[in-house]
Amino acid sequence: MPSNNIYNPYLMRIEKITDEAPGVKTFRLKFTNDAEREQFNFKAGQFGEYSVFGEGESTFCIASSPMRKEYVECTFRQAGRVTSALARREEGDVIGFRGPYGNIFPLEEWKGKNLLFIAGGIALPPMRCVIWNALDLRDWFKDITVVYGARSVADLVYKYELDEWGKRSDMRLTTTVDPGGENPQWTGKVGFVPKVLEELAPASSNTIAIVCGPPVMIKFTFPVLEKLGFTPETMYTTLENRMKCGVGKCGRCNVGPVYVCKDGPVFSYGELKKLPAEY
Amino acid sequence: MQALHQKVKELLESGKVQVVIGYGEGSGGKSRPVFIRSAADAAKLVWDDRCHQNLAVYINKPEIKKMGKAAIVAHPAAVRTIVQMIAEHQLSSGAIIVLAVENDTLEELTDNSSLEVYAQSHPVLFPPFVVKEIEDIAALSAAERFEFWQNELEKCFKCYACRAACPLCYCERCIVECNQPQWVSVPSHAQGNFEWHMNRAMHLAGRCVSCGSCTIACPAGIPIGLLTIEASRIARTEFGFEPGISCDASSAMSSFRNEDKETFIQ
Amino acid sequence: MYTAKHAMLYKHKVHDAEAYVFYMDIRAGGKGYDEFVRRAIEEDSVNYIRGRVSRVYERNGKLIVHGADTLLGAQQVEIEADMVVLATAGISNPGSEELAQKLHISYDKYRFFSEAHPKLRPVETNTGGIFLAGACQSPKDIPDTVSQASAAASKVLALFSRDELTREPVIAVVNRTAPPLFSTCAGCFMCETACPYHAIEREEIKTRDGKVIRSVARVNPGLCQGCGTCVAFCKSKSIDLQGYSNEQVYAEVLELLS
Amino acid sequence: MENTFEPKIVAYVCNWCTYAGADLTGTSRIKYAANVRIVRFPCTGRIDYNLLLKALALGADGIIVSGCHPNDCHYTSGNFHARRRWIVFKQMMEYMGYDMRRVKFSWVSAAEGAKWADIVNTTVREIRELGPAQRIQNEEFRMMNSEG
Amino acid sequence: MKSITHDNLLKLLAGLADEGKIVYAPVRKGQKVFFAPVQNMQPVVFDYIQTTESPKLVLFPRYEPLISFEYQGKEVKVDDPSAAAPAERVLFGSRPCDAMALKRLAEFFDRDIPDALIAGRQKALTVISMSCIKADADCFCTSTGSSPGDICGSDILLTPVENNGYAAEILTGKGASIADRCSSLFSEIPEIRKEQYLAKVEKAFSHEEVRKKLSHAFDHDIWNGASLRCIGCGACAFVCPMCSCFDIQEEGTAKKGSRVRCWDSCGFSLFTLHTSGHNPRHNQSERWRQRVMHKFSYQPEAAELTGCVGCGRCSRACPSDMNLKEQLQDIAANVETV
Repeated sequence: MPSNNIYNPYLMRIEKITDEAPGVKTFRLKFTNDAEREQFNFKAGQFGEYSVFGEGESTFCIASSPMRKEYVECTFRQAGRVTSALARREEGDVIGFRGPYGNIFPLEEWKGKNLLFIAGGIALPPMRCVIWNALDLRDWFKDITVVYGARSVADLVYKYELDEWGKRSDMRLTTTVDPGGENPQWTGKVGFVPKVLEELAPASSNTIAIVCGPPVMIKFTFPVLEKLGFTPETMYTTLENRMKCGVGKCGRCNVGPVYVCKDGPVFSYGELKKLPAEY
Repeated sequence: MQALHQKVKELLESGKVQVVIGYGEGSGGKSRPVFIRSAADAAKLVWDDRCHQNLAVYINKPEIKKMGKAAIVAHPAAVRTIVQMIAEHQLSSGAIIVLAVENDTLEELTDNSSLEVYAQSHPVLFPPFVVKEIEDIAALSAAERFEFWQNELEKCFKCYACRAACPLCYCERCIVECNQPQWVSVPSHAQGNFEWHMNRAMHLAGRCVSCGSCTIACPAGIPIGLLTIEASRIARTEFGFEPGISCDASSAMSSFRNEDKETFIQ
Repeated sequence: MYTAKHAMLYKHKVHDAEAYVFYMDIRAGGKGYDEFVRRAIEEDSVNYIRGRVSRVYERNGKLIVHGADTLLGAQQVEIEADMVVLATAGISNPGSEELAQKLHISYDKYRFFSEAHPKLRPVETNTGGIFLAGACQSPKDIPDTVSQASAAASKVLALFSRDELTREPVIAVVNRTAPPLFSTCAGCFMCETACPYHAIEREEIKTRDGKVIRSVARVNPGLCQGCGTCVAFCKSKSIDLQGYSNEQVYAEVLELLS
Repeated sequence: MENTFEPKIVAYVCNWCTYAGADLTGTSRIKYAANVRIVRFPCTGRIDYNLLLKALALGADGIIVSGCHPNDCHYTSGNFHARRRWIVFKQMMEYMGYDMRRVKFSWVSAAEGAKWADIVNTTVREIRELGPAQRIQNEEFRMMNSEG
Repeated sequence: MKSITHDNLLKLLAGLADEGKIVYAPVRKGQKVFFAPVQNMQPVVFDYIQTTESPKLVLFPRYEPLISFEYQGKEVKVDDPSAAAPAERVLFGSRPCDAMALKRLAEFFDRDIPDALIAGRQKALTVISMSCIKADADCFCTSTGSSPGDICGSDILLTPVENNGYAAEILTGKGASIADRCSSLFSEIPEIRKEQYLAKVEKAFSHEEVRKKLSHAFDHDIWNGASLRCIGCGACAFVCPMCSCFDIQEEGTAKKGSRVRCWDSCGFSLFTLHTSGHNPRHNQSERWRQRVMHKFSYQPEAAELTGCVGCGRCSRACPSDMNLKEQLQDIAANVETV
């Protein structure tokens, strides 16, 4: 942080705004202070507190790869006061950023394994960071598979990257939309993510599954994965509890003995099972 | 009290109600709300002059609604609250059996008209110290009143016990939780506290039945009840409106009369 | 006008009788109306006397009307009449006030219903879907009533002939939030009584199997005229007025004072 | 000593009567004090008392709230509802010791351009005499946070 | 051992205030006793069992700016209030349980990612506590690791003894520096057994036992019963000397303002509400359980930090008589050990 005050944010300039889907935007942020940028580091899975001065702070993950150090990207859906205020910002505006916070996806531990990413809707951004990170470290891993679903074709985020990923030979991408959300040009699958996953039936041996999505999707996806032979320790997700401070103080994200912001947000299903179901 | 125990026993045994909201023996000589679910526990109910809390606050608590039909031990102010809740569509008529208690009398009220009759014939009486407080404040000059309330409200740390204790503060999302825009400043500084208490008073104008639960609930000992009592007094003297005596939907603030006094308007 | 008609009819029935009309001003606006009055005076010999009646009393079984003829230099006039008819003003129906309140339409101090605009919207009320025709709006004769009724009917038909209703965009909206709350509306329905247009309806929020979760307010966009009374009234700030939303107005005040 | 205090006054007015009236003041070339910042609402019924509180908190020295005369409301009864709200609000503010001479309520119709000018001028004059508003100062809060 | 007379104690405090230190002392406001900064010692009261509001506000105020900002065109200028050295404060009249709470509170804010604002204030704070010679039925300090004469967290601990005087234990360097500077106000007395003067607080339960039992009591019925009468106000959390939950809010105009930390409570229904409408702790029983579990199970598990010192304020403040001590006794008695 710019000072030892943990609530004092970095000032970041919005370099680029991309409209992803209705109400969903991606900001590319650049540090206004070069020295801060130089020493800034983060790892896949971590998040930040983004703030509009005068409106408040909001929590989202860092969506860009930690290997691309020149900027930080975040993707958010306009919903509450802060995200609405963020959505009104223009390129060149300055916003606040605190972070990186939280734990990380243990990519080092996953060396030599297959990776299976399953994401739903606006939950692709937290996944995008680790997908790009894995692609940047491509030789660490064997097969990389991404299953991504959204309510409708319009709701798919990172459409340009989905095209790029779809064309890559070193990974497999399956996209799906909920029944009724397809359009005539749609070439992907139609159906809810757990069902599509069941049809795909990816092999579970030596594979890590990373699931991210709305609670209802997660609820139905873990059993499917278990049926496919995944063990709780090989399934990961990130929790998205309500947060304010991001540093394990304010108490909002407290679930059992952990603070999601500080001890999470990345948990294996095995770890989650030990926690009270208050997330 | 015996009559109360007997009545509650009957109600639970006959299956007419599944839960009775009443007062029981609390810690340190206090009374506390209890929820009696079996006839055998009826004797746990108490009724004496320690029983001030307005139990109507529990009627719509989801956990208690889940238990089934309820009866409630209600002092006159609570009866008025229940009438007002019916008028404000927070309670459908006949949804609850009201065991109206005052001194040694017990009446079972089940329909709107009996509730109205009871409410109209049982005024809410202020304890002498409240009457004195009201008089004392009325005697102050504007500057002294400003000083008085600034001093009182400075104690407020915005725990919102006043809101939680009030059965007529039933909004699922209170105005203080509304942040687009932030009508009430969140920090408990002078401005934030002033805004909060002003809003509470305005919202309860012509609705507050003066049960005093908010004052009792306030951990800081602020006589906050005076604000809503005053707001209701204004509604009474200006609009002739008395809350809690009619189950029909009408309210002081959502109605008007052509002849409302407007001497202050140029 | 109706006095001229009464006098004329009387003269037609009782040919040898005399009819006197005391008047100050003759209100006979409209096509052929003045001619009608002239006909009563000139062809049917109704005696029009410009002046006020000072006294009516009985004498020998006759009613003596004592008045003045101001056109003849305030000459005293005394008429022995068999019958005296008082031509009073047309007033509104005694129940009109109650009806107006029930319909939430505006009315004037004489309890005649007010049109939305005297020139541009003469048959509509301020409340959407309620139209005026005839003497409820003001004393009227038959041609005026018929033409106003026709106008009102055509307004109604115009309304029905379209599949969609065009409204001003400034209307109130009750918020809808994510489940399980669905709306922050507490369902007190105080806005219902406050709304001058009856635009607040009750909407039941149901689960998929039809169980009612809660009842909340809904603004009928066809009826709402956008006054915003409900907005200021709503305790939980669950209603907002599009175009004058809480956030917009607050931002305006913030900007003005910063 | 010369009085150099220029009060900031916010006027909340309804669109149909007072706003039109204020317009008329202008087209009739009647001059009035420039201290007023007008915020237009569809109807006085829309004016939330919280906006009055916020204006005072944000630094207004005075407030004018104005709309159609009774029975003249474009929306039938918005001003009647507003009037009830003002009655309670005014008395509550006075109960809490606030100097309500700073908050003026008035009815100004679309034809009363001169009345509008008069109300603005009187208000400005009176508030100039009263001086800057007694703001509920958070700094004056004598507890913990008084030290900054 | 040192001792100080009542008059000299007042002189000591007045002297500290004159030095420019901000002296917090218990004063009566209406029927209740609050900690407030005092200039002269005349309003300071001594005859209370426990203040209404806890002294946590000297470390963790009701609200405080975290940063302040001002827009300058497209740029934003941010000011950091932690850059200024915090004022020197003296807290007088805290009970031993309060002193322990302040110490634990500071530890909580200091762990993992230290909170400089709180740490700064902690550094500049001297705590002069007063042992309890009276206790009431709501006190249960002895069950949570404190006691009426516990020295933990205090810099100086005073114990009222005979003749309107106080035995003074100088416990830390900060305490010693005051005692040394004002040595004329103190006198030397032989060691005394202070226990004889202290209030007796029966041990109601063992927090270790409660902790063990709570570790598997998440789904226990006990929560549903106890929380029925909880109305979900924040009184308990706001008077608690150890409740540390807070909210971050924005204050100010469109162009300039500050980001403010304010107290919050896990008992509020909107505390954990997600924007999506999902609320992990939807019912009041879940929120009451969270409060108890957090203090007696989660925090002790995670950081060896019991979140309660047994001051009993929550039980006194509760409008519907939720009695924490009773609840814990209930847990100790009725939750089975696995």
